[in-house]
Amino acid sequence: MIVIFIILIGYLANIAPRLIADKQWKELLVVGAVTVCGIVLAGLMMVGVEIPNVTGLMSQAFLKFYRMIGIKV
Amino acid sequence: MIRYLAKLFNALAKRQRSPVKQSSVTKLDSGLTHNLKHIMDELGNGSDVVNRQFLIGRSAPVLAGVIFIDGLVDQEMINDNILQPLLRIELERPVDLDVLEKSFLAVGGLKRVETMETLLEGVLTGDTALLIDGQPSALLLSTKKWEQRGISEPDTEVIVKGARDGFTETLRTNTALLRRRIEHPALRFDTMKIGKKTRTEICVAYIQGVAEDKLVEEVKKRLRRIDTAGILSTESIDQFIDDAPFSPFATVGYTERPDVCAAKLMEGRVAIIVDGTPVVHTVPFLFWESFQSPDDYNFRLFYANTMRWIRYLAFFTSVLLPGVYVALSSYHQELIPTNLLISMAAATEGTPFSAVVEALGMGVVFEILREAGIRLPRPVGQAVSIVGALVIGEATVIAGLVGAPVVIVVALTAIASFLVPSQVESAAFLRVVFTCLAGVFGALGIINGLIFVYIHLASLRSFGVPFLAPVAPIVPADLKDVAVRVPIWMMWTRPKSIDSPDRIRQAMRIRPEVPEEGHDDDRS
Amino acid sequence: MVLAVLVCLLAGGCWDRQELDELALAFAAGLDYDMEQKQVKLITQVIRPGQMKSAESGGGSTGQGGQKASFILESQGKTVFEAVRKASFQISRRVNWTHNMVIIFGKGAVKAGVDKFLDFFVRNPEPRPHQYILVADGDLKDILNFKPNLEKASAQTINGMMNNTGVTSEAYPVTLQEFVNDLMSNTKSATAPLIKVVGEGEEQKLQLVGTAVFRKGKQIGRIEPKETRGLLWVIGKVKSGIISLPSSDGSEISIEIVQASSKIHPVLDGDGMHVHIHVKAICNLGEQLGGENAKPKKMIEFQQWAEKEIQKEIVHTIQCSRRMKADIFGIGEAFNRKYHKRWRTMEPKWEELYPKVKFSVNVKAKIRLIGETLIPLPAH
Amino acid sequence: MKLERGKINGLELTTLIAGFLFGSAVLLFPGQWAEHEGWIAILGGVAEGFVFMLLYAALMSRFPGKNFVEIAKEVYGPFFGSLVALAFIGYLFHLGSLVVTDYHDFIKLTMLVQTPSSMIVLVNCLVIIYGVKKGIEVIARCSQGMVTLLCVFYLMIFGMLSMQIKWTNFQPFFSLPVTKVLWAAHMAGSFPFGETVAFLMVFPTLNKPEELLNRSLKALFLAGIYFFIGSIRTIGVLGDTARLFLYSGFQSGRLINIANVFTRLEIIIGVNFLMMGFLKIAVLLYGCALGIAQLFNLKSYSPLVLPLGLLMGMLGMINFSMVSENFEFSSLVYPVFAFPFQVIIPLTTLVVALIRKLPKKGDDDN
Repeated sequence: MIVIFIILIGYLANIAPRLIADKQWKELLVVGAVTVCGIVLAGLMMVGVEIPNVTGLMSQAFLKFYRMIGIKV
Repeated sequence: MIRYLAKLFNALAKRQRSPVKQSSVTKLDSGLTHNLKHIMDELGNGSDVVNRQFLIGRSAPVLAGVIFIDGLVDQEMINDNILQPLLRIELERPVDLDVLEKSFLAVGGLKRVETMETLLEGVLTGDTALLIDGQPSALLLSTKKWEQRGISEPDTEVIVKGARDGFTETLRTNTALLRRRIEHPALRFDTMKIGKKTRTEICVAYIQGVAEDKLVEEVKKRLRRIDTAGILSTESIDQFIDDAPFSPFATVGYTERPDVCAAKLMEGRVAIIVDGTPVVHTVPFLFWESFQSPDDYNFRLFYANTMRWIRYLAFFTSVLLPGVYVALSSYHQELIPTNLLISMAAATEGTPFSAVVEALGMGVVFEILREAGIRLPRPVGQAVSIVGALVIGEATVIAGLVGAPVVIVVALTAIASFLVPSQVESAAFLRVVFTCLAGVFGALGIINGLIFVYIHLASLRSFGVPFLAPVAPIVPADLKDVAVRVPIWMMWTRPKSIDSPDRIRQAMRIRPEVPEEGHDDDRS
Repeated sequence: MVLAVLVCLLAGGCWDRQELDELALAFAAGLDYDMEQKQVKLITQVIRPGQMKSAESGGGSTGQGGQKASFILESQGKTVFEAVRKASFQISRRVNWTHNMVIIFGKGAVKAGVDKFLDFFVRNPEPRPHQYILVADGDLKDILNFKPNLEKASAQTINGMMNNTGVTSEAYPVTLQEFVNDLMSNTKSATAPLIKVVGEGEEQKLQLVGTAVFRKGKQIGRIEPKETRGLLWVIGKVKSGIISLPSSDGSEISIEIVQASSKIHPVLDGDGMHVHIHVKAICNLGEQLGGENAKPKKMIEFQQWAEKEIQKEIVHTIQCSRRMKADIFGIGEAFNRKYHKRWRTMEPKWEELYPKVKFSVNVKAKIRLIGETLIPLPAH
Repeated sequence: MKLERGKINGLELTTLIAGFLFGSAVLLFPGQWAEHEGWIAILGGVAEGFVFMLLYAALMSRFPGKNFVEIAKEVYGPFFGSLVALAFIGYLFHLGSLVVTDYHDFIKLTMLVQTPSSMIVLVNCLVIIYGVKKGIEVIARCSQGMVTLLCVFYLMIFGMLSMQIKWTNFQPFFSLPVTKVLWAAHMAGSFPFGETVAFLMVFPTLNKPEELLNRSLKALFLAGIYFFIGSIRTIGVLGDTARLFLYSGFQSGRLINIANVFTRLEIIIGVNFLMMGFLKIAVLLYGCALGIAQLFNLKSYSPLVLPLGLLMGMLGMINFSMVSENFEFSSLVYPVFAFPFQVIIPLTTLVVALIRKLPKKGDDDN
């Protein structure tokens, strides 16, 4: 986990200056946003925060929905 | 950070290039002594500079002088064909260079020069300069002759059948060797001088109409871009024009054999010959060329193909074997046949190190021994290799420092790596990487590593040609010399991946056939 | 950055690494069940590679230092997995199951039902599906402790015997895969060969003594080697074997089975269930003590005898299976394939229906070769 | 402004689609739901995939040289178009993470039990990211060799197992309830065949657009044959126990045993899976990066690749709390969940385009 964290940080540190140098603000914004998402997620997982299992929850929801409309699964 | 370094270098290069090279032209003076003095100063009164002055003519003798550099010239020729006639002149009217040139000097190559620079250049390449008092020009008489190595069989690319001659350090000899093989006028040698100090002569060889013009231009462009103090070997050129400098794989091919070089020219490639090195580089260079040996075309079909496939096998062995061994022995025991596993377990019983460390360590030991064997003088080198083989191999096993399997694996790897000479470097590098990967992730590491290398190879280009062609992208027409080597009479097109202007190499349907009444002839 | 990654990888790396000299290879697993304590008893046979390889091996299994090439670990647990881990707990290395060859069930296990023991071996990635399943007739420990003469560990011996059953076809080797497949079927009853140690002292030897028959994982009976061959005839698994029978003039002849095949035709009509079993056997004349020359006419006679003999074996086996109400041939599945609709109704009470099935066996034997002699040696 | 300059030829497209279809389906072979009639389900799935492919091809032929994001923007106008495109990209991203999950679960179960998930995901993702950074052209080029290799391996395994196939395992025919088989067929249709919707981002790079349908259908049928043979092999060899195993294909590989010499070869199947998984995730990641880049009119997508890839990997790690959940999802929920993205969105796009008479005459070129 920490490795991913380091990579992302390093990547941001590596790419941001170049984008700024080339005055590509939009790129900087998008890339930065995505990377920061990654960093945050990686950080949370690194310190061991329990992240909800997105797809799992979704499938639960679907199954409930099935039962509501009365499909046996 | 690598990118930053590259940027830095570029900046420096620009700064260097910016001041234009001043080419000051100093005309020759009409006074002989002055000229000679000037020349001697330019050459710093070198001990190898010979400067002889003498009188020409009887009635109105003129002071003349010859300058040449001892060691680069043919003394006898100067004595017999230049000095003798000049000293025997019985003319009444005053002589001048025209007269001498027309009726006295028995020398083939002869050039009239006005400027000091051209004169110096000529003298430095082994010509003899003849100056006459009272004339602002000089004659350059080509009297080049120096000691050079004779043509001998190259050590690196020894073959069983086929030509034995190899390139030498002298550019002219090399071009001559090529001319001898390709007698068509379309064979071109475009020369240029690179290196401010060394002024190395570099020759781009190609066959007009067979090699693509764009390609030739590209090569020349890259060569012109080189701006450095000195070129001492082809290798340094190679590093200047390489496509992927940070790749373990070389994208420029080399050969010491005129026949190989000629064959590549015939396929539409371009050769770069550098004066002073017996190695000729050919571009574009594709990955699969490194598995082709002249013998493939000299031997019978089946044997040749078997050998080629063995070469492929050997390359994979030399890259993967240690990694696979590590992965199997320390991750995937379930994949080893039971009896083999028992043997291996029994052999590694009680060895102190893990398989990874063993493999890597023995690998390093092997590299050390190899290096020593190469560098040391022959007899000592053999001694070293014996010591290495016996002591290191035998003793470590007996002492129980490493398991016997590792030694076997490393030895096998080492031998296998020599089957593909032009990929030795890349193999040596990848081997270590794969061993480490296997040590950390087992088979997963190896597979991912392979995919990675595959992508890398597929993304490489050598002078615009995909490095992995004709396999990725697939060029069916060219597989005829990669998957199997088909009979020569079937290779009727030139490689498509290096798209040469005329694709047809030879007539179709020239398959050897028995004439109908051949048997009757035999009987009668 | 790259460097940092590499360092992390190499520093943190090597999680699953298990060097060869860090693992103890299990070759055989003996499973038994203790009814009153509700405990799984696991006997693991672990090998010593050094001794396995050692050239001078006095008396088969003892290598240098008089150490045996294999030893056994006994462990208990509520489940198999627990017992497995306890086995590793007893020694300096982790027991590795990737090369396990045989799984042998003890008396208790077959009484309690073997299905509850097999899940570990199927679920876990380590054990392979090619392990042979056997049932111990007698003490489990003796079998695993047995000193083989040819191999180094008894597991190898059993494995070899299993691969070698073809010579007589009087035992039906079952791999884990097949066994599980049989257990999963509701009607077919699984079978596994019975093994025991016979003889005393130096004359000790392992022997396959018939086949254990299961229903729903519990052993409900056994059939003898001859009957086992009958079973193999029906399911077409006979590889080779010898049929020896008295010739017309009293002299013994023995016929070698070369290859055999079979077809099962279930028929379901008004008056109940019929099953036609067609068996084809190709034989050679292996031995003939006295008697007349091998004329074609004679051969045809032999063929008929052979057919009778084979038929006898089969019928005998069928009777046994009827007695046990155990569908060892997979007749039920044959019905299912052909009469799927009606089978649904039959399936639940198949156990009762099975004995009512009417079998009709017909055997075609063919004698091709008669060996290298034309006439038998004159017998005096 | 074109973001992708690379061009792929027809053969490369075929192999790329084929590899994409093989993807993770090499292991969890579609149609397992319909136990011993999986092969029927496969055929159904191929039929469904055929229809899908026609739909996508129609969309592409209407907007030559444009990928889905551009099309959506043109059809629905900038705002709604962006929303649709975003949903589409989101689907690709999520799908990619699902494949990563399969990848990681498989490795975790069979090869590396104690290695932390992050490491496994990391090594895979790094390779994939490298590939995608090199561009679609390189990936396509690689796909040729990989798919060829796969087919060779595959026939090898089939040959080795063909002795063990019991044809009785397929009887009784048509014994299962029809609904079940149909559902299985739809499962096969949505995974993997429907997922070719991702190629709406790749198709424009084809150098000869007129070949598109022909080439992609070739790939479809290649994959169909592959899965058909696969189901024959798995069912025939494993019989009833096929229901038992999560990776029944892998399990059937473990049964290879020819004279006790050629045995323990299941690793080959693992290798196939890793290769094909690489291709699949690479295509999906490429689609995402390119899509986002076009959504925001960026100059290049390559700076997005690494963070997106790692994000995908991490999402893959936290998708499910357990493998069984994954199984439940892919067997019960996914076919429904994926339907809108695989069918409805492209279909409505096409319909709306037809209604609005898009593209206007004149801007057909480019």
